[in-house]
Amino acid sequence: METKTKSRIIVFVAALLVWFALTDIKNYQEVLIGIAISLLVTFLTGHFLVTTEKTQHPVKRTIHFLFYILKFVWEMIKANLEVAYLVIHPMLPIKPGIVKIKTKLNKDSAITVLSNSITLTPGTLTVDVNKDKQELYIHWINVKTQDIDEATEEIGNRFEKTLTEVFE
Amino acid sequence: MQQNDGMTLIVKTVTRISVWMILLYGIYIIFHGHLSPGGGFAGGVIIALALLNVLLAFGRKFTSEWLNISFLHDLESASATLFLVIGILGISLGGAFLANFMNKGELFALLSAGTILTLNIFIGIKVGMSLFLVVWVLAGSKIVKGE
Amino acid sequence: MIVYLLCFLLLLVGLYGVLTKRDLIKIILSIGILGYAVNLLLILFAYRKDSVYPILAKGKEVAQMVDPLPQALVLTSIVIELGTTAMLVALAIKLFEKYQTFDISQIRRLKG
Amino acid sequence: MILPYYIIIPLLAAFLISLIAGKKDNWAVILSVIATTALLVLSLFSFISMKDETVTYSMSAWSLPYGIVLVQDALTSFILVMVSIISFTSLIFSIQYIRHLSMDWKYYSLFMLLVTGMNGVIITGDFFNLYVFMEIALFSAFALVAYGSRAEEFEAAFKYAVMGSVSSFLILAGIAVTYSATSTLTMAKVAEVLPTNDQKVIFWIGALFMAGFGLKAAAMPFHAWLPDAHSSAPAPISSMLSGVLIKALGIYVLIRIFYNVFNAPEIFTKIFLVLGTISIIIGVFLAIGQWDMKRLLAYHSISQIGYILLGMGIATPLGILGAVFHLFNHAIFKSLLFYNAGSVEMALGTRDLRKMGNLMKILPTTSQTSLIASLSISGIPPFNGFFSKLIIIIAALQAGLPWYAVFAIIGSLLTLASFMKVQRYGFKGETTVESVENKVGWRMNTAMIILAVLCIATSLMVVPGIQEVTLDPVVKVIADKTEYIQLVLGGMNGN
Repeated sequence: METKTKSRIIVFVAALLVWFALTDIKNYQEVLIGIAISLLVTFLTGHFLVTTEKTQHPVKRTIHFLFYILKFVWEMIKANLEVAYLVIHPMLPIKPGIVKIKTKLNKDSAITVLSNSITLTPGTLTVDVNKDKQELYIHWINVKTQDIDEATEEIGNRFEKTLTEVFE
Repeated sequence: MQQNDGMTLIVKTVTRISVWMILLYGIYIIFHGHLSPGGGFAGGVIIALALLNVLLAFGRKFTSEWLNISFLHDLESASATLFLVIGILGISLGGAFLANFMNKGELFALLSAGTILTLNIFIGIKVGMSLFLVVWVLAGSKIVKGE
Repeated sequence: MIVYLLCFLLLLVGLYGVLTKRDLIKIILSIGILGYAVNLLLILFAYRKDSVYPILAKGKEVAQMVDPLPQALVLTSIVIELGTTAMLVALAIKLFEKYQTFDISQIRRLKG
Repeated sequence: MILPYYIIIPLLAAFLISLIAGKKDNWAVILSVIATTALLVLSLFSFISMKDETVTYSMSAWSLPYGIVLVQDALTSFILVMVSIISFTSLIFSIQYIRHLSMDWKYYSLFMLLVTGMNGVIITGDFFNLYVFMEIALFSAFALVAYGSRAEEFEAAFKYAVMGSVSSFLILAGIAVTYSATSTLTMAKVAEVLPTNDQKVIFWIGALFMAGFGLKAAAMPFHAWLPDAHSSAPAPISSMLSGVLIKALGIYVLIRIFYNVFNAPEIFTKIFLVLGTISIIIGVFLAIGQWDMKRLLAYHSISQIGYILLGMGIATPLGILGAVFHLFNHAIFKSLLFYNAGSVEMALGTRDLRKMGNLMKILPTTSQTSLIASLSISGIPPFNGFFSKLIIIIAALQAGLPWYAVFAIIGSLLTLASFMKVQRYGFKGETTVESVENKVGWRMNTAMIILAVLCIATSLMVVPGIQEVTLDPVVKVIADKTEYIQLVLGGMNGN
């Protein structure tokens, strides 16, 4: 199946589901108009959603994604404690700066989730992305190393392996 | 989707994922204007925001390939004209300008309240298109040095 | 009573900004504040003690409602304010193009 | 029922122009000429046929406590005729004048929106509806002032937009206070309920409306935006702004609110008197030193608005007659003068009086009509300006306000002096201008000749037989202050 067609089908179904969640499903008028509006939305924006083919099976990807969420929550707790320690420390031992890290991901959605995860974890913040060179620029509240590989190990690799399973 | 047109990859991806939802929500607000809070203006603004999201994330070139800008302009004028046409139909069918001459239907049904739904749709299109075009024009004006 | 006074104060803040600021963008923002103050005034006049929002929903009993008319008026006036702001911003962009500045004391080709 | 068509026709024209004329420019001209002609015919017809009837119309067939009501009485018809005449001639004048600026159809669309806004303000009987139509008129005015896209025009438009928005918000605040005091927005209902309220409320509302509409009418302490905006706009738009916009949005609404709704409390008529006199004197003093022709005319607008306010402030039937008559006359001759300035600017490329001269040979129609208009504005006997000023001065004397009459005469003399300057330097000066850049075509000349003929013809309106059918019903509406409530509410119950 062509990517665009697949994307449109996904958007159509999702739009219908959202419409039914918003409205009263028992009314036939709502259902008919919902289908018409979902078709319109699909026609206008349907081809945006999916742009690349995934290799993994959907079920396997979903399981990996749930696992990823757990891992993300764990990393989040760790990072929170770390930053809290920095904040309450009387000397305020911070060393802010921007570092560059490498990533092996090359799908748009994977990079987006990675960088958003990095941003959401306290202490690190994605400033910019260079997809062609597979690099991320991270603002780090406490720069431990300026070496690219070590920084990648410290920041990116926590998430990257699972994300590969989910999105690649 | 070039890297250097529009904003970064993150914004682009999130826009790709979310734009259909914003658009759908805008249309939902327009269609339920006579039943719940919202209506033509609010829904039109949300639709304009969906389009503007794409404009901001992907840049002018991509957007002008996606949407036919002159068609949007025609749509805007046409919906304004149709609004007036319904108003004038009110004179001949309902006895006064903008009179509600259509069947009022049943309370809380989607197709009810006569002309209000139609007017809401036209207002929504008009507002959405005008707001998008305003930003389109303002963002497109190049600042030229001096006179 | 105090709310009305605060609302009036907000109106005066807007008026002060319009009259004294020298930057085009700040003047536009002050006009926005002025508009919010007036809209707030309208909404305050609509308020009735111990009443609910004026929306009829399925299966809800008609209780005492706040006055819905000023709310409709505010919606219209917000639309108008949007138009005003867009107009002013467009003019400010054009003025910047012509004069290369947002400072109103340097935009003085018209005299007298 | 023709009332809603005053709004529908120009609005439909504006939208159709933007829909169709984006591709074909000629359609814009054709559509807008059709629309303004229709409005002219409609307003003249209703003015002649209605006399002193009052007609009301419920929008959307909602009856009065809930709906919006349109009201047409003699005053409304009178102002509508004025707006229609000026917009018709301005449009005829624009067809050639606007060609040398860009983007034809947008101009016509905005022009029709301007007419929509003014007609709406005039015809509505509802406070908030008035505010909405006022904003429509103002938006298109802002855009049209900036239409020539030169630096000065943007500057003037920005100033105008800021002042316009501030005054609009003051008016909206006034409307909010009115609503909270009376729980209604229909003018007639407000007039009915308001006297039962605390008198302080009337002063609050009056002060807010006085500041807001005073800014729109450019009475003296609020005049700062007018000279810039009116002199920077394209000439036909200057004539629309000076001729009718400040009257429809300023003076007309002031009359309606302070006479028909508030029943003319004495303190406000006193304010009218003082503001009017200050405007007459200071406006004319500022005008006399100007060398830019359109700027000079713009300052004269302030001065002439002062005469109208003075007439309103006297508040006797004779004073109101003078004010209403001067309102009409000023629209005619000030528009004509702006057309003259526009055609001179188009032909010579300058508005500086010192660089003009010898125009009698180059632009015969322009200079002859400008002579008529100048004599008219300075109050020389056979022309209309003389009669209206005379009535105002006599009314001031009769009402026992001799000093105000003296100021009015001084203002009139200074007006004469400043227009002698215009004629002396501008049209008969020694500077011999030989070449003309653009030819003034027949359409522009027609517009000027129509108004020049009207300058003489309207002075017939004071002839006793004609006065009874034209001006007297209008004065009756204003002078019988509370009659308005009966007529509007009674008319509604009759329907």
